[in-house]
Amino acid sequence: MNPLEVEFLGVRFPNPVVTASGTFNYGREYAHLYPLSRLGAITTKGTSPRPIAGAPPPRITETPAGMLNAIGLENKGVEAYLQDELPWLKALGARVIVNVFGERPQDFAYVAAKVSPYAELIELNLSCPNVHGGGLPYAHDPRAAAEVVRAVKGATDRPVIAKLSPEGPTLEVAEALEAAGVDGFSLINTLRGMRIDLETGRPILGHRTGGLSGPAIRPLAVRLIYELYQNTDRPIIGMGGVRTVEDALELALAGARMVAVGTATFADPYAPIKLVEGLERFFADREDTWLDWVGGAHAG
Amino acid sequence: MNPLEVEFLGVRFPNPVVTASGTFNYGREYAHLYPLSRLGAITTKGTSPRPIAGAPPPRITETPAGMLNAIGLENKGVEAYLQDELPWLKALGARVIVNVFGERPQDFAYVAAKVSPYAELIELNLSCPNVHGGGLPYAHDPRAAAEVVRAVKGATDRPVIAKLSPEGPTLEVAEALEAAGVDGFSLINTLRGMRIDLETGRPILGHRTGGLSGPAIRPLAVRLIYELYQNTDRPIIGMGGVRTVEDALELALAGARMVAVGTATFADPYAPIKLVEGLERFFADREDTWLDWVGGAHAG
Amino acid sequence: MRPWDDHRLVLIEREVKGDRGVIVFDAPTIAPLLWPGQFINLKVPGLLLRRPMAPAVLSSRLLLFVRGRGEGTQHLLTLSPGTVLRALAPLGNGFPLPEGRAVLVSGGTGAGPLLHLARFLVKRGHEVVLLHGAKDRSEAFFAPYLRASGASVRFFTEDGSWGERGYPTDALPFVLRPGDTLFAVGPEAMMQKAAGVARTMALPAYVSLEAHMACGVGSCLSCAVPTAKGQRHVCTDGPVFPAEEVRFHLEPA
Amino acid sequence: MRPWDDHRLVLIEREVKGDRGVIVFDAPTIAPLLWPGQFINLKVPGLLLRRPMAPAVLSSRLLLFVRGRGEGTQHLLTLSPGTVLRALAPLGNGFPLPEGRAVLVSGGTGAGPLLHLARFLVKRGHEVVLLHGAKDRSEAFFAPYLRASGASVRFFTEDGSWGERGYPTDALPFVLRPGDTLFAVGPEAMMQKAAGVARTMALPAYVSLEAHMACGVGSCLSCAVPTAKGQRHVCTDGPVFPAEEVRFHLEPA
Ligand SMILES: Cc1cc2nc3c(=O)[nH]c(=O)nc-3n(C[C@H](O)[C@H](O)[C@H](O)COP(=O)(O)OP(=O)(O)OC[C@H]3O[C@@H](n4cnc5c(N)ncnc54)[C@H](O)[C@@H]3O)c2cc1C
Ligand SMILES: Cc1cc2nc3c(=O)[nH]c(=O)nc-3n(C[C@H](O)[C@H](O)[C@H](O)COP(=O)(O)OP(=O)(O)OC[C@H]3O[C@@H](n4cnc5c(N)ncnc54)[C@H](O)[C@@H]3O)c2cc1C
Ligand SMILES: Cc1cc2nc3c(=O)[nH]c(=O)nc-3n(C[C@H](O)[C@H](O)[C@H](O)COP(=O)(O)O)c2cc1C
Ligand SMILES: Cc1cc2nc3c(=O)[nH]c(=O)nc-3n(C[C@H](O)[C@H](O)[C@H](O)COP(=O)(O)O)c2cc1C
Ligand code: FES
Ligand code: FES
Repeated sequence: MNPLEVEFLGVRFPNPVVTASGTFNYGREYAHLYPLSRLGAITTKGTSPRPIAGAPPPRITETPAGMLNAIGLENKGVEAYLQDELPWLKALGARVIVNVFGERPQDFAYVAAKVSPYAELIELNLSCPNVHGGGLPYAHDPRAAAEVVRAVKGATDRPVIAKLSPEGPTLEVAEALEAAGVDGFSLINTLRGMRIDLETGRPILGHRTGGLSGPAIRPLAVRLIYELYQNTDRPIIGMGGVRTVEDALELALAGARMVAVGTATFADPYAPIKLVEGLERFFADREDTWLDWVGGAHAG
Repeated sequence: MNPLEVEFLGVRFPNPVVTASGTFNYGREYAHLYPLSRLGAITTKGTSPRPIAGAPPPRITETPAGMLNAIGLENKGVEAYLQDELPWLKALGARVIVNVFGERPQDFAYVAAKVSPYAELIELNLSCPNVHGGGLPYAHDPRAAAEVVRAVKGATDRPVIAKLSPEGPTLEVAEALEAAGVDGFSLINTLRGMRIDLETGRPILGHRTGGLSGPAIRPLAVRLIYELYQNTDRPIIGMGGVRTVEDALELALAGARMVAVGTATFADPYAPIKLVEGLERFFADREDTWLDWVGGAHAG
Repeated sequence: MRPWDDHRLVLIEREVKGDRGVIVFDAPTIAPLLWPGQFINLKVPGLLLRRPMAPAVLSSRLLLFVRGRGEGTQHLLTLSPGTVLRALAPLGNGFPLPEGRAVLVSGGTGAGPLLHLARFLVKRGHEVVLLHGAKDRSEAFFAPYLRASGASVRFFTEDGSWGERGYPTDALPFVLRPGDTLFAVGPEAMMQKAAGVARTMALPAYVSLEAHMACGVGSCLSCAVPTAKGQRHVCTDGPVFPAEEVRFHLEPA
Repeated sequence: MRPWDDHRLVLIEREVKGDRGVIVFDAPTIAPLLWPGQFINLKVPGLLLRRPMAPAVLSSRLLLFVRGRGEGTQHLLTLSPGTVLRALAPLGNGFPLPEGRAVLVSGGTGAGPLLHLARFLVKRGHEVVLLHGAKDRSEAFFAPYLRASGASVRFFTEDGSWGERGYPTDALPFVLRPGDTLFAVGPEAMMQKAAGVARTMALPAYVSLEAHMACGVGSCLSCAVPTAKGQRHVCTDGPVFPAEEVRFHLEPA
C-alpha cells in the first residue's frame, strides 16, 4: 500500500503534493527536471477566457521570509491553454488541477467548461476582482462568490473547489459557497502588502500592492485551515509557505488533505519533488499514513 | 532645530519613535539601560479596569521572520497601574501613550478617565473581544468600535487614537471611528496565526491561536498605513516589524507620523533607542526632516 | 550585583554528539555576574527571538549543555568556534544557598545550572552529591565536565548503558538524609518525582522551570506559570522555585 | 546545449571595494554551458528568492562583478571563500555573434556579461573594442580583469578620476564604423544613448535588460517588459534584445 495515496473528491492522487497556481505556470519549464507525473498534481496558472497582459513591472519583490507579487493575472487565455498545454500535460501522465478566473460568473463557467475534459479538479480563484461588484475581489463578497460557484457547477461535471483568501470574511464566504454547492476548498491565497523604495520614495511594485506569500504567511495558513476544517466536512488543499515535510505535516494536522508548494519552487525548482520524496521517506518506516495525519490537531 | 521633532495631535514629541504596547510592559524593565525620556514615547501594556491573569502557557512561539503571541491581555489592572507605574514614568520625564481596553465601551472609558492626567495620548486596543458582540473583536464591527470611541471621548480630554487591526474591514472601521470623533490612528495590530507541534499533534500555544508580529508582517503594515493615509487626514502611528532606520522611513513614506517598535525589542532591548540614534544620524547631515518623509509615497 | 545587560560572547569550543552538545563560550563580562541557577537569553544568529539557556561558569567562561530541539537549539549546535554572539545576562533569581549538604538531581541539559551550583558550593566547602540521569549513553560525554565539579557524581541510564541502570530518583531515597537540600533540574516528571521524595523526608527542595520566553526580562508576560502562590513569571520570579509551589501537572510537557 | 539545472558553485576569491566587488566562483559544471549574455539565478544564503547575475567565464570559473544594491547583493559581498552556493544555469538567450568587429559598451556590473563576450570573441579571432564607463574610480579595480580579455579596452569616468573624462557613449561616434556590431550592458540611460548612436549609423545593436525576477526560468511571469514586439519575459525571451525592440522610457529606473 502506498502511504501517500490520497482520494480527493473521488479522484485518486498518488501523493498529496500539488503545485500552487501561478508558481509552476503550466509545468513546461520544469518537465526536464523530473517527471511531472511524480507529483500529486499540477495546479496550472490562473486562466481566463481571453489573454491578459498583466501588471506593469516590477512585479515581484522580496520581503522578510516572503515575497510580494503583482503579476496581474497575466495568462494566455483558455484557447491557447487548451491548444498548447493541457493535451501535452495529459500525455505526460500528469494530473491537472485547473485554476480558473474571470470577470463575471459566466467567465469562470466558460473556462471551466472548456477545460473539463482535461481537469481532475477545477479550482476557482476568487481573489480576482469582481468587476460588477465595484472591483472588490469575489472573496470579499459571499453572495457574489456563491454566484460564481453556481455558474461553474452548472457548466462542468468535474469537482469544483474554491480558493479562499485570508482577507475578507473567509469562513463566511466558505459557508456561502457550501450552500451554493462547492465540493471543496483550497487556501490560502496571498495577502495584499506593499514595499516602498527609499530611493524613489515610491511603492516598488508597478501595481503598488502585491500578494504576500512564502514562509511568512504559514502561521496564517495553519490557523485558517484549522478553522475551516472545524466548519466544513469538504476536503481542503492547504498552501502558504510550505517547503519541508514538517511544513506539509503541520498543514495536514490542521486539516489539509492535500498541500500545495508555491513560493518555495522559486527558491528551489526541485521543491515539489523533494517534498514528495521526503514524505515517502518519512512514511517508509511508519505504520500510519498521510491520511492519518489529516485533521489530527482536532482529535480527542 | 531638531529634525526628528514631531507634533502629534497637539503634543510635542522629541522624536517619532515609540514602543509598541505589550512589548515594553510599563517601561520599568528597560529603565536601567537608557533614559526612557530619550524615546519619543512609551506605549504601555494594554490596561483594563481590573487585573487579568491571561492565557495558559505556552504563550509565544517563533515563526519565519515573526512570532505568535497569546498573552491573553494579562495586566494588573488600572488601579495598580496608577499606583505603581504612571507616576514613576512621569517622574522620569517619559511621555506616555496609554493603551486601554475593556469588555464594554464603558470599561474603556473608565480606564481612559483614570489615566488621563498622566497620558499624552490614549490608545484604544480594538482587537480585544467585544463580549456583547459575540466575542468577535471590536475591530471587526465598525458600529461597536464607534461606540467605544464615543464613550472614551466623553470621558477624557486627552487625544484618543484607535489601534486598528489588519483583520476585519480595517478602512470601514476607520471611517466609522472618524465619524465617532476619533483623533488619530495606530496600526497594525497582530494577525491571528497558529503553529502546530508535530510531536504532540496539537497547537503549540495554550490559547491555540496567537497574534503574528515581527518583520513578516511589515509589508502588510506598509500597505494598510498607505491605504489609511489616503482615506483620512488624522495622524497615524505605524507599527509592524519595525527595527531599522530603513523600516521606520518606509512606514513614514506610507503615511506614519510616528512609528512603534514592538517585537524587535525582544531580539534587542536596545532596539528603540538604537532607532532614535539611527534616525538622529540619518538626519544629521540632511536638509530635510522626519516630517518631510511622512506620506512621501503619495506625493505628486 | 550589576543588573542585566546585553553582553558579547565568543564561541570557543564545541563538542556535539547526536542532538546533544557541550558549548564553551568566552564571556568575561557575564561569568562573574551569573549566580548558579540564573540564565542568559542568547541571540542565535538568523532567528528573531532569543533562547533562554542556563550555563555553568568556569572562571571567565560559560559552559552550556545543549539539546537540539527546534530550530534555535539545532542551529546553535552548528556554530563554529569564533562565532560572536550576544546574550542578555544575568537573568532570573538563581538558587538559594543550602545550609548543609546539597543533593543535585539533573536530567539532560539540566546538568548546566547544577554543574554551576556544584562548583560554586564545593568551592565554598559544601558537600555536594550530583545524580545525573539520561535515557542512554548519549550524554556520556557530559561526564568529565560534571566530575570535574568536585562533587561526588553518579550517573544513571534507563537502559544501563552508562553508569547505573535506572533513574536517579530511584536512588534518591537512599542518598538523601536529614539536613540535605535538594536541587532538581530536568524533565518535569523527574523534578516532580525528586521533589516528592524530598517532601516525604521533609527536606527543602528547589526546581528550575522552563517556559517559552520572548523577552527574558519581565516585559512580555509570555512566561507565566500557575503556582500555589498564584501566577508567576519564570523569567523574573524564577526559573528557580521551591518545589512545593510548583503545580507540575499543569505544566506543558 | 544542456538545459538549465541547479548547479553547485564554490566561492574561491573575493575582492570588495566599497559597494562593488569581484567574486570568483569555481563552477566546473556551469562554465562550459554559459553562452555570453546568458545569466545564472543565484541562491544567496538566508534569502528566499534567488538573484539573477550575468557572470563572465574563465575556464572552469565564473567571474561576477557585483554592485551591492539591496539585501541580496550586499550579503553576497560578505560571503567568505569556501562558501558553497547554488545557481540555476544556464538561463536566458545570450548574445548573437557579430559578423565583423564588436564594440562593447559597459557600465557598472554590465562589465560581467561583456567581459564574457569579449573573451569569447577574441578567442574566435574577432576584433573587440570595450568601452567601460563609471562615475568615479570606484570601479578601477575592475580594470585588470577587463584588460585581460584581449580586447582593446578604454575606461571613462564622469569625474575623470580614472581613464578618460566623460561618458563612453561620447566616444562611441568616433569608435563605431560600418560593419561593427554594438553590445551595450549597463544603466538604461547608457544603453539607450549607445543604441541611439548605433541607430544613426545603421548598425546592429544589442542590449541586456534587467527585471525583478523570481523564478528566472519562465514560470512566474514576473519579468515582463513591454517591447516593440509586444510583452516579453526577460528571463526567457531575453535578457538580450535587439536595441530597436526595447522601449527604454518605459523601464523602471
Ligand atoms: C531558564 C531556562 C534555561 C534553559 N537552559 C537550557 C540549557 O542550558 N540547555 C538547553 O539545551 N536548553 C535550555 N533551555 C530550554 C531551551 O530554551 C529550549 O529548548 C529552546 O528555547 C528551544 O528553542 P528551539 O528553537 O530549539 O525550539 P522551538 O522550535 O522554539 O521549539 C522546539 C520544541 O521545544 C519546546 N520549547 C521551545 N522553547 C522552550 C522553552 N523555553 N522551554 C521548554 N520547551 C521549549 C517547544 O514546545 C517545542 O516542542 C532552558 C530554558 C529555560 C526557560
Ligand atoms: C539578467 C540579469 C543579470 C544581472 N547581472 C548582474 C551582475 O552581474 N551583477 C550585479 O551586481 N547585478 C546583476 N543584476 C542585477 C541584480 O540581479 C540585482 O541588483 C539584484 O537582484 C538586487 O537584489 P538585492 O537583494 O540586492 O536588491 P533588492 O533589495 O531586491 O532591491 C534593491 C534595489 O535593486 C533594484 N532591483 C532589485 N532587483 C533588481 C533586478 N533584478 N534588476 C534591476 N534592479 C533590481 C530594486 O528596485 C531596488 O532598488 C542582473 C540582473 C539581471 C536581470
Ligand atoms: C508569483 C505568484 C503567482 C500566483 N498566481 C496565482 C494565480 O494565478 N491563481 C491563484 O489562485 N493563485 C496564485 N498565486 C497564489 C499561490 O497559488 C498560493 O496560494 C500562495 O502563493 C501561497 O502559497 P505559497 O506561500 O506556497 O506561495 C500566485 C502566487 C505567486 C507567488
Ligand atoms: C507579546 C506581545 C504583546 C502585545 N500586547 C499588546 C497589547 O496589550 N495591546 C495592544 O494594543 N497591542 C499589543 N501587541 C501588539 C503590538 O503592540 C504591535 O501592534 C504588533 O506586535 C506589531 O508590531 P511589531 O511587529 O513591531 O511587534 C502585542 C504584541 C506582542 C508581540
Ligand atoms: S519572558 Fe518576557 S516576561 Fe518572562
Ligand atoms: S523570472 Fe519568472 S518568468 Fe521570468
